[in-house]
Amino acid sequence: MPRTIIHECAVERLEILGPEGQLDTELMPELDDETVRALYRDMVRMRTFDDKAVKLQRQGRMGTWAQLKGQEAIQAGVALAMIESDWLIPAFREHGLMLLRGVPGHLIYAYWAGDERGASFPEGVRCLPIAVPVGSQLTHGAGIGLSLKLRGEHAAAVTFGGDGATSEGDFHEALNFAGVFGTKTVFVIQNNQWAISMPRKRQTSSPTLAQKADAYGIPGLQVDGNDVFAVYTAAVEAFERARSGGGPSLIEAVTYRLGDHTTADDATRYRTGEELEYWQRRDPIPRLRRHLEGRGLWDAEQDQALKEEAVRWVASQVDAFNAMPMADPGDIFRFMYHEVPPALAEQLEWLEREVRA
Amino acid sequence: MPRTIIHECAVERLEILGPEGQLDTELMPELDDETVRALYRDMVRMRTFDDKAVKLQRQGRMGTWAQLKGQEAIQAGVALAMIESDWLIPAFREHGLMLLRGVPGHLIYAYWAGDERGASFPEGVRCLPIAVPVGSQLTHGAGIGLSLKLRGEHAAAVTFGGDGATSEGDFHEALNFAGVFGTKTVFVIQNNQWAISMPRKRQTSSPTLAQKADAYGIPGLQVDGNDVFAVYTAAVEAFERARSGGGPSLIEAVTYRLGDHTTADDATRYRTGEELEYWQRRDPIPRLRRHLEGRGLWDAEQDQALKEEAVRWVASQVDAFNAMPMADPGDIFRFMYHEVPPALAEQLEWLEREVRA
Amino acid sequence: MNAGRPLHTREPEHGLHAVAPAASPKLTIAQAVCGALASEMERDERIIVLGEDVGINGGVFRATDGLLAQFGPERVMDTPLAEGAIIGVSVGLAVTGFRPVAEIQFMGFVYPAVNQILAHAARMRNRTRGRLQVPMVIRMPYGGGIHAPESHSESYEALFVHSPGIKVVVPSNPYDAKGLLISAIRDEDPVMFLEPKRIYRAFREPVPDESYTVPIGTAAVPRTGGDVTLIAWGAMVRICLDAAAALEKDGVSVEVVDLRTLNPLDRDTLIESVVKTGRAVVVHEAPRTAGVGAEIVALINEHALLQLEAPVSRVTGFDTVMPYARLEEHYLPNRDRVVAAVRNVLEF
Amino acid sequence: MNAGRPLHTREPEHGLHAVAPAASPKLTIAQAVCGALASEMERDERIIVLGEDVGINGGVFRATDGLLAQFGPERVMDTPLAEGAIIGVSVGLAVTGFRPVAEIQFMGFVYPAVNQILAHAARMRNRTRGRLQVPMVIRMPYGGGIHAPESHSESYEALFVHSPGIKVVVPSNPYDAKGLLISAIRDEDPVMFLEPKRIYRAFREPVPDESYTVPIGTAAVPRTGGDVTLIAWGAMVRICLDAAAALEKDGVSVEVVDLRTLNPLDRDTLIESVVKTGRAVVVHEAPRTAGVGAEIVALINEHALLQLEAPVSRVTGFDTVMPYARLEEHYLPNRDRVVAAVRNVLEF
Ligand SMILES: Cc1ncc(C[n+]2csc(CCOP(=O)(O)OP(=O)(O)O)c2C)c(N)n1
Ligand SMILES: Cc1ncc(C[n+]2csc(CCOP(=O)(O)OP(=O)(O)O)c2C)c(N)n1
Ligand SMILES: [Mg+2]
Ligand SMILES: [Mg+2]
Repeated sequence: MPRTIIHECAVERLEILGPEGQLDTELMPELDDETVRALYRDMVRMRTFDDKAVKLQRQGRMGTWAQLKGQEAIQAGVALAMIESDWLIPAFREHGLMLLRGVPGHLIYAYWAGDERGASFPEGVRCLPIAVPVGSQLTHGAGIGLSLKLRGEHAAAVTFGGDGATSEGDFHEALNFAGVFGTKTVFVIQNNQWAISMPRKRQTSSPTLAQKADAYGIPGLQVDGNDVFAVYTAAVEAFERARSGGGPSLIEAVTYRLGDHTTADDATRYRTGEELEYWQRRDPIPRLRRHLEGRGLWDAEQDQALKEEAVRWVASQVDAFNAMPMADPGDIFRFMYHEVPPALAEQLEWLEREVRA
Repeated sequence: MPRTIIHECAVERLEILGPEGQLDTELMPELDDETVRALYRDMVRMRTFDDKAVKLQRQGRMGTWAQLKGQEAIQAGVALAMIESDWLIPAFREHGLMLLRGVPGHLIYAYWAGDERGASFPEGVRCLPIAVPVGSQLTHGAGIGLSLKLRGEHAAAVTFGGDGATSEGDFHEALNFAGVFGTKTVFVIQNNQWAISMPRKRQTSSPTLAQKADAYGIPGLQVDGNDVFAVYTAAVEAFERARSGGGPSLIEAVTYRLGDHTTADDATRYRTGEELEYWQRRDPIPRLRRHLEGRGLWDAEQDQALKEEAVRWVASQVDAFNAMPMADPGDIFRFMYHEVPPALAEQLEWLEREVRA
Repeated sequence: MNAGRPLHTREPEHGLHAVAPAASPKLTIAQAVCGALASEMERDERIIVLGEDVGINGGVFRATDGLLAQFGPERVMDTPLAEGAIIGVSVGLAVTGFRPVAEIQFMGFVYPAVNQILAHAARMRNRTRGRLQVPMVIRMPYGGGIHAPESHSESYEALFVHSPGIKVVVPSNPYDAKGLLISAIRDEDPVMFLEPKRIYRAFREPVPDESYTVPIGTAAVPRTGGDVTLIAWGAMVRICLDAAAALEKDGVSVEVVDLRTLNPLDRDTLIESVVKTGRAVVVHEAPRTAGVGAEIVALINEHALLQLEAPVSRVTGFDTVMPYARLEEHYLPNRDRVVAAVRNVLEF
Repeated sequence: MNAGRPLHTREPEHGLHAVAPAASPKLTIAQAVCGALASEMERDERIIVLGEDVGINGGVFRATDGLLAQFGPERVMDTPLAEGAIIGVSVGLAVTGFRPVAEIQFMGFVYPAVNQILAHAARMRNRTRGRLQVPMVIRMPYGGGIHAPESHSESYEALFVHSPGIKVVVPSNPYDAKGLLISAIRDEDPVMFLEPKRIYRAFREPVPDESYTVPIGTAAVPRTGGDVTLIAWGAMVRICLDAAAALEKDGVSVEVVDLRTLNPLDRDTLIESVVKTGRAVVVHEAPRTAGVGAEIVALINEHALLQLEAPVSRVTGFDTVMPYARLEEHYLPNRDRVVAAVRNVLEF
């Protein structure tokens, strides 16, 4: 009857491909060569797409851009673990994953250029628009996971948040709800060490973010987020658990935001060059390339060709973005409700009269 | 580099005085006989005060009452661990603790009878009014704990919530904030098994509530909340940690709401008589009396005298409550701002004219 | 302006009595709400009821009584105590084809859900340019008058009326409660459905067993008259009808407009009545400043200024916190205040 | 009605220029805010600045730049990303004697804090019948016009103006920004201080180095005129002044009332002006329905109906979600719309 231990938890970290190219062959998932090359290609495309967006912004073609640079391995690894029926509920830095899930690149550009049509995805793309209010999307992930469970669909909902998002009440409510209802949800935290100027260690006192899962009685795992094999392995585990009715889980993917918070930010105000260099050496893209090269699956020529192809592909997205006609100002009104109510129709008329004049 | 354990946690449960009167003498805190008798007296007074409130409600003298019955050991134990400079930030079922911290009983009755003056506590009573929006008080506890830290006061803030309150985002934000700033806060969850009709096990999937502390990197402990010695011991530990700058902690006190949720509720709609009986056998008051009797510190005659004294004391609170003159309707306006702004003064005038007429 | 007087507007024989078959069972608003939920759930299995204590307990006002037994735990879900999650999860359900009917236990506890309601539920259709929609109902008891504890008597409708993308519906009687709730459930947009708790069980009216709808966006005129228009919603409609009856004795002919929907507002019915009477009093429980009453005054100013014989008068809650039980009667608009306001308007 | 024209009302020589000594440094609104914080923090060590990115980063608009270096991490606190906690913790600090100045990074992110602001900060004094008070300031950038991303351009002032217990202050120029913020900090009640981000750095004006206050609850009249009154706050004041200048060329004499405080409203200044001109146009960015503009119309209806020559006109945002950058210009009131509204009012 004294002090007795009534609960214990242990949080694991998963690493497969180390920063210097070391590989844990036992944990290495079974992936054929083409798939590994495809992962690399996906990551290079993301980087190229991201870099181009920053340039567009500097040219005044885009309002603001939230750079994903450095976080490609998480997005490529999760995408590979997903099946068609899965849902994606992004935060606002998952452009890479959105692309892989079928969101056209020019729409992503359009959204960030300040055009609502950028969040009108093609039919069949199971992806919510990005969520700007930090953390607010996580309960949608719980809700869609519940929806899939109620329908008995073999599918899961994956929802993303940053290290900063873990501080919002929504994070808590979402994971708790998911735990109680055993929803088919995978929560992925892209812990990129910073929430604008707030370092991870001042965001919360817990040594890991993964351990927060235990508060909801669900599994939590930390992975090296710059190790695409570790991310993929963790994601497969979590997705299969969810799809098969085993309930939700939390993945903390440890990574680093190599760019500024957004194009409106200047990260040199709050973080050191040394820290940045430390993480640049851990960049997921060269890491995977070294691995491919080591296995004889890749060479400089292929790399050059891939990069050129990526540039061409991004250029096609930019073209499509540039080719979008200006939105009709009347669109401000047309999608507020299923049918435009009379008073709103009157306001639309005012605007149309003004636009005509 | 494989799957490595990077974090472990273990949650303890503390019990000292068992339901059948068994005592863990090693863990038993050093308390002189008079103090143990005082604990018992406090608990009996609380019960009497609570029972009377239910009667007043049935007589139409009070709007609604949230019964504390069954949760007396937590409130007496925490009160004993507190010093004058500590702050109490209650939820809405801590009437007993509020009494012990100097809130006059007749004011508590007045509040629940629908009179705002009931939350205007005497000068020097370091207690916030109760918080009706579930969980919302917890960030105030973090804030006052921060305040005490910034001033270097040798004091702590204790804030309460129910098992239901742990589901609100506020719980999360408060504990996280407290963890990051190392505030002088003690969080006590009175886990009374129910949030109105929602059983504890459907409120969250974690096997304990205490383990939620680990999500914030702060200590969490479960105690038998019907064991006043365990509560006291845990509280002393947490308060001393907080006052000495060691940071916040979470105590889950496992208890049972022996009454209805409030006088507006009918618990037989959602819970069984067996469950109630199980917990009635664990009632903290007879448990402590058996202990006192076992130690020869108490007998039937003393018990009778105490109960009579408690009834008299409660009657005095009722008298004081009854003696309160009706509040001036103008009070609706007078405390909205430091100074009544002109438009509000005009509205006050309208009301005064009407009341006079 | 939009179409003329709506078809459905009931012209009741006496006061509030609905055009329900006389043989219909007489129900309270709470029962009518419950009946609407049951009949719609039977009809459409995409409907899910969720919230705190809505299942085994049947809701703290019993407005979901029996639904769990009838439809089971996959369609009637007792949730953890987290309003933000209740709405956020409902958004997730709704965008994937369910039709959630979420309950917030009291309007005083809607604040934690405001982010999900206004930043998400109300915006999803617009954000996706129509690709996704959020057909959901958010039910909640609101308003004062039952001597409830602190935070249990608030009227926050203005917050939602001001925020684009969410409809706001407030029934004033059992017949409308059922018909409006069914409309709300069938609506493709999020609808906030406010249940005036003061009259939850205050009276009964015949309510047909079968399904029927009362359209959203159309006011009712439960009493016609020529001297002055009283404009109200929810529990205040009965106060206005009482006042009208009292005034009639003095020969004042009062028209009462029951708005029933606060967004979108039925401007036509409103303006038509004021144009006819030339005088108006708006009555609501919420605080005066920037309440929905102000919008009504602004609309009348814009569309009927020249017909006004006197300033439109507002009888409202004060610009104070809603008082607790003992003083709430001093705060809430009552018959005498409405009568006095009418007299002032007539004597202007 | 309350006292007459307030003493402090500045009658500027030209347009917006403040009565600051000519030698005063010329500052932007963002710099004036920062200066007010620094000078008050120096004066009163109970003041604590807290929020997301307010410390090392100096705020995303640099409105708290340098404060961390000057006052240290116990007075300038970078907080976790949790708006509810920022305000809830501030309530705890304030009731125990501190004077927190909390920042919400953008008004679009205030919703998660609404429960703490309205259910607690705004009510603590009333709930305790004056025993406890919450002297705190909640600063936040608001409004559109800088081509910001989604959710970064909202104007939610009506929610707070309608909710009793919290003052709402909106400066329109650097001089007022400093003086009003100092008043807000010294106020014994919670004050929401809205910073129009569109003009954060749009222009500079002389702002005295030393401390001074501009009283809360008093409007300014930056331009006097006889034909029509324009009523606005924040960034819309400059739009109105531009419109007034344009109209002057056509011989229309326009008075501009800069409300500066939305709760409590300076009804006297407002009504006095409308009584004089007989015509009024209210201008705001927020959606039209049940916006603060409706309250202004209602007040004019109540206090100056007989002096009105035309309905009061509202030039506002539409009843839609705030559009993103590319369409926001179609949404926001601009000079031409104000001019057109004035012409309509004049021709009524
Ligand atoms: C509710 C809310 N508060 C504040 C912001 C402003 N903001 C945008 S992103 C951000 C930091 C997010 O950090 P994190 O969650 O770690 O994601 P990251 O940016 O690192 O991907 C902040 C404070 C917001 N968008 N929403
Ligand atoms: C934000 C909010 N939501 C809902 C309610 C209604 N309500 C009052 S108490 C309660 C249950 C609280 O359960 P718990 O936290 O376990 O405390 P207990 O009543 O058991 O002491 C609910 C749902 C409320 N007061 N506040
Ligand atoms: Mg981050
Ligand atoms: Mg409980």
